[in-house]
Amino acid sequence: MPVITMREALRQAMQEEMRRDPTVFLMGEEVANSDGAYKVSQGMLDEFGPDRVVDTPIAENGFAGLGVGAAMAGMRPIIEFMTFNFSLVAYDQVINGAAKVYQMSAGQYRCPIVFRGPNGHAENLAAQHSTSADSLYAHFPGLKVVSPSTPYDATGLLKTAIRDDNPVIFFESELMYAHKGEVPDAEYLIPFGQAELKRDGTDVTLITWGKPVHTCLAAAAQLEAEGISAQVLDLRTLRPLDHDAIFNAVAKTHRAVVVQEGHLFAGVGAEISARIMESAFDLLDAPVLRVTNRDVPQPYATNLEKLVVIDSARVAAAARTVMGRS
Amino acid sequence: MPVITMREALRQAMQEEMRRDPTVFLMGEEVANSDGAYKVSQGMLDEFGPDRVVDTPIAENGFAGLGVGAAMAGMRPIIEFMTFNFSLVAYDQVINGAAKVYQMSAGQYRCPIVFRGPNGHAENLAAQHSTSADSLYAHFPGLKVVSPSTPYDATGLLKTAIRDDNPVIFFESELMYAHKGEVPDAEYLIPFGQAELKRDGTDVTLITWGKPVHTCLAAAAQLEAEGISAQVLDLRTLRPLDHDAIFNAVAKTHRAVVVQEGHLFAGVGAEISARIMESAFDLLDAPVLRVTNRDVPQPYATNLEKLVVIDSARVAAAARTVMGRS
Amino acid sequence: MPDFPLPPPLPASPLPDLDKAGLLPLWEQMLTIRRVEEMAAKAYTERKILGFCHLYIGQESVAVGAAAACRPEDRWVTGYREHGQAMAKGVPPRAMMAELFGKRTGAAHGLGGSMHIFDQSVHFMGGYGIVGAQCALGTGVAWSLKHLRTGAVCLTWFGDGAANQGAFFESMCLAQLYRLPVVFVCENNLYAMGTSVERSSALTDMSLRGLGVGMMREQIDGFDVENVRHRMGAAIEYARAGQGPVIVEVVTYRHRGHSMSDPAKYRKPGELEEKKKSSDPTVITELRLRELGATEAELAAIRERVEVVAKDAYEFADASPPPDPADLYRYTYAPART
Amino acid sequence: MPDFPLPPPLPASPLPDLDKAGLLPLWEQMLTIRRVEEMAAKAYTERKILGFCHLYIGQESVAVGAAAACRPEDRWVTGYREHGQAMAKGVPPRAMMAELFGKRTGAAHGLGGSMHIFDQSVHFMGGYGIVGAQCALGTGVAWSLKHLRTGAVCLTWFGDGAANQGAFFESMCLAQLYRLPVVFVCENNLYAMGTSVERSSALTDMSLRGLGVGMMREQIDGFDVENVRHRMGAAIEYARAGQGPVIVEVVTYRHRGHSMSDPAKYRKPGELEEKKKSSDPTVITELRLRELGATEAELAAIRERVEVVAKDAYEFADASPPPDPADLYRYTYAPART
Ligand SMILES: Cc1ncc(C[n+]2csc(CCOP(=O)(O)OP(=O)(O)O)c2C)c(N)n1
Ligand SMILES: Cc1ncc(C[n+]2csc(CCOP(=O)(O)OP(=O)(O)O)c2C)c(N)n1
Ligand SMILES: [Mg+2]
Ligand SMILES: [Mg+2]
Repeated sequence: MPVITMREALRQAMQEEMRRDPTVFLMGEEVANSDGAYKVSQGMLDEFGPDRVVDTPIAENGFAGLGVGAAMAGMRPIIEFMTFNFSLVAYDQVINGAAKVYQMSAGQYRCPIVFRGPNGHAENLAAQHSTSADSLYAHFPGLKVVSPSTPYDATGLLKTAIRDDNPVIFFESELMYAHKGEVPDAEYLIPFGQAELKRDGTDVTLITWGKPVHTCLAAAAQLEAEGISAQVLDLRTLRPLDHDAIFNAVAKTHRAVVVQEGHLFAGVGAEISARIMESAFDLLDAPVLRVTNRDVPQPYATNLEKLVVIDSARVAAAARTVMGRS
Repeated sequence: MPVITMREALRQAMQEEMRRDPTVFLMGEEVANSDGAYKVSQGMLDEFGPDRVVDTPIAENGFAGLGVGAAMAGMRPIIEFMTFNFSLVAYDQVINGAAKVYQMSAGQYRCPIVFRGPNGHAENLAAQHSTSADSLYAHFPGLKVVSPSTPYDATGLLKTAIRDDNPVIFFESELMYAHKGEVPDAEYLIPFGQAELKRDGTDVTLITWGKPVHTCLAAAAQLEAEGISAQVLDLRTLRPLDHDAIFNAVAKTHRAVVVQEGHLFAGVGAEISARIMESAFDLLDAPVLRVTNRDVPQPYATNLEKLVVIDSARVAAAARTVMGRS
Repeated sequence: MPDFPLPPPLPASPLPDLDKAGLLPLWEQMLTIRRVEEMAAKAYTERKILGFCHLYIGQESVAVGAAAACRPEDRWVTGYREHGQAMAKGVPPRAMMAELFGKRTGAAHGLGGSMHIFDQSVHFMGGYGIVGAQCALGTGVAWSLKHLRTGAVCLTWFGDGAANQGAFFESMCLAQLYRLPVVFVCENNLYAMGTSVERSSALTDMSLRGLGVGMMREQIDGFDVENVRHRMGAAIEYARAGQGPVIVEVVTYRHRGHSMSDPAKYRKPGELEEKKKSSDPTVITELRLRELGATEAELAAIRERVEVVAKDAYEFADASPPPDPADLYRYTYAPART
Repeated sequence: MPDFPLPPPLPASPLPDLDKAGLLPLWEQMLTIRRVEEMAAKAYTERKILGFCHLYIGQESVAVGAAAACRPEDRWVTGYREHGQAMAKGVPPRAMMAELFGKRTGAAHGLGGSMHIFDQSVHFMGGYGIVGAQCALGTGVAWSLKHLRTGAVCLTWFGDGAANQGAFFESMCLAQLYRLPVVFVCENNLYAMGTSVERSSALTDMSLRGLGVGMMREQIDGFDVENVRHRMGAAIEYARAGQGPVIVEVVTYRHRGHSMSDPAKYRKPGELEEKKKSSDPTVITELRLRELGATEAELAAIRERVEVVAKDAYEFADASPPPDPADLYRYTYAPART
């Protein structure tokens, strides 16, 4: 199987879908002439032309809403937010527009649109460029929310997202664009709502999604050396959530840690933890713990930043705690 | 003690603070000439004049940011969102501006601002006018988040909010503006971070804030008739959160239900539930349950709307479940 | 003379003038909208309609004149004061009224209510409640109309108050840059809730907002349905020809409160009475029809028909069943097409 | 002739022309900004500065000219390309550079970094990273300046790309309505990242955006620091006099990439070289100084001083300690004042 980067995997998904369906188009800042701020759309302008790979002015609220309207009127936009930090100026169009129009119109207008781009912390970008927007979108019915951790998942999930007739929030990560992995040439799709065990284990489940999957895999390796067998459950989609996979994992290990980028308070990690409590309380041998960023705006300086963001040491420590080993 | 309505209680707080401090001003749509869309600021234009009670054009992102800048430059704005639904177009200014500027400037610029207005569902307002924004704001460090349930609390907490040197999100409710309660003439403040037991009980704790406090009190009355003694803990502020009060309540009843308006997924209710798990797992005799709106956009028709929103019957049912009585 | 480019004036109307036979249906539509909304007002006081309910009474000429300049395939996107626009575009009074009543037979099965009327069959694309936000949706609809080569145009409606929203401005930037077939129709009814346009904006002709992006613009009198039809016709055909968007500000006036519970203390004394006398679009057109030779009998027959339609809409809505509880979950996510 | 009001032209500059002694310090400031940023570029390649780092090289005349037209109590609010503005407003090169290095001695103790320079002592109110959002903050600062009767003005800086943001538009609406003492300074450096202004906007003079709200406006040449000082002086004094806001578009050019990792393939071939030759503000002012009689020795002395300052800033930053870990929690919430 070819080994490609995450950015290539995302591009492959968009290219395949744009070849297949002439109503799909990509729009965002710098996506055309400049190949995308993170080069995800490299070469796509040449292949699809300026009507289908479209540079925008810096007007996220406007072009997010433009995408919603275009979707209602028969096309299938992929709207790239240069980063999801900037989606905050477009928040209303996504929440009050995309997420609700199918319901408000009693099913007369579908809204097949993908909002994608890097989410969460990168490096030394300080307070305004480090937002993890997971819970801001996953909170709302009407949206589907996807967060792949590997090139393979990225291709399969993005293709599914583009074909879905609902608005999909698709989280990528600046720090993962160069990650490599096997992606088949042959077409495949990954259905939404299916978590994947990225590593098997018997003692504790690390439940996570997106970039922290790698943090958890590193932590699991550390823990193995200490004799703790940790499995890593990658949720892959937050809406729909694969509740069965979570339940089964907890039923197996009876101990779990939820690992989440971004802020703690009412984050997606809280939802996972609360659901485990609600459905698997009697199966738990220890309380579910959460590992998230520290509860502060992201600072610029490296020494402070490192204190804020999650790392494998903190994950491992939490795992030890739920194992009663700390 | 005088008995006044919630809207009068809020007005009293603003009036007292504006008399006390000439840098405080109120700005928002319809707050001046029209006395506020919900008449909260009735008469304030007459008392304080158009420089301090200021009507705005419909430009929430602009005037929210204007407030932040004004706060940094030495005044203390109270920004009224006609409803928090409309704060979604101003989301960036609150999250990336108000919440972060004190940190980004390393403490050089304080941002003493209150964003207030009705939050959550009213009646028959459909999908775009029924958002509960609690988790959207409580998620972020740098903000304080307040949600009173009685006129007494409203006055005391709003005065504290106006004097606080940090941005405060202050949630009111259209359906509570006419609620009446005792509010002393003599000045008082209620500190942030102090929950209040609005009803005592021994079997189960209903943990809530804002409008659902009344739903919980009604449920507790119902439950009493069935021989279940429910206490109602009103959090009053979500940031800071009175963790000790939650812990103590759970330590007493060993059973809890979190009752929250708005959407379930990664709502503030999830946070409370997860925290109880983390800190009081061994004290729990049953899993903490959540009662929230159904996971759909709010519909217009009354029969559907009633299915969506929380009510005392659902709260009581959840309480019975955690009591093992269902 | 300014040292920068100003857009040229909009061309003359491409539409022929209307004779009596052409004008009578427009008058009938205006009356229908008026009477259906008066019935709605009654239903509101009976608590059969709940929540917000923003009446269009006084502004009927704008929607009806615009509709007379549109083709059926043209799309409309608008705000919450949309009953009149919906009916002008072809939403049946029954479906409209039933939606206000929150009934299963409503245009949106009772899920949307007054602010969210939708009817795909006549390309009425909603009814939105976040002021100004619909401008971006309309721009996007125009994107698809252009790229799917439909030859259709999107009319994007909003109010004078909405013209202060960033979404409106960004929509203008995008529409002009991409030369989209969208006509921004700003209905300036002089108030945004209780705030007069002079109190909300330093310049009160909202079509001037278009100057900063180089957009074709015009401010027009909105009380005469024929004038609206002509000038909207010019704007629509400009956009349809692929020349780019246009912003038209239509000066109008609402006779009722902002929503149903509005004491309307913000109007100048006598203003409403004066406007009703001088600028009621149904009266203006009635006078014109008489000039064109319409007889008392012709007019009375129409009045009667309208009465029947309005009553029928009310009774239909009243007798319809509430929404199916199963609809609650049916429309959160669209299922895959099979 | 247009059938609507256009704002009159800005009055002539209230400032006297500068002689050699007056112009020399401006040249020195421009050189200082240039050299400090060149040092920053070096430090970036050494990975002593991380994250984004947007250099101002080529645009120095704009900030320096504007500062020369300001009073110390005037406030500035700006975007992330603010090193030059910060230093022009009075942020010491040491504090600036140390902030870029993420050091405890930095203007924001290392918490903000390149995009978030703050210095209350010289009323430099930041450095913001959400394009256009700062326009609203600047408008609010002006609100307080007006209502606290300070006599000060707020300069609110942004780029040609930012002029497409709703926050900018809404800020104009509010500032004009309330007649706030704010000058919106749009630095049009022809590009927003890799997108040229022709590709991002149908009209490329962003000061025209002001027309729709009736704001005083002007587009000016930004390469000559004296011209900037004069025209900004006119704008600032108009605002200071309480007449209302002004929007000034300053045409300029950045010599470096958008941030440090920008291959800059978007420029026309030869464009950068041509601009460096024809429009380098430090060269333009140097020529002017020679016309005014500046000697080689005078200029050389300044060059030397600048070199010392820039090196010193680098060394100071390099030698400074990293932030105090306790600062991590210290600045999330402001404590009550005691
Ligand atoms: C973003 C937003 N802010 C505020 C409101 C509350 N609101 C509803 S209608 C309205 C006035 C709108 O006035 P205008 O645009 O002139 O339209 P009109 O009602 O006159 O038709 C306001 C402030 C809203 N719905 N959305
Ligand atoms: C709201 C938002 N969208 C996108 C970005 C990413 N971004 C940073 S700078 C920039 C270009 C801004 O160009 P311009 O306003 O012309 O300023 P310049 O960089 O030329 O000084 C973009 C798109 C951002 N920071 N914020
Ligand atoms: Mg209006
Ligand atoms: Mg630029």
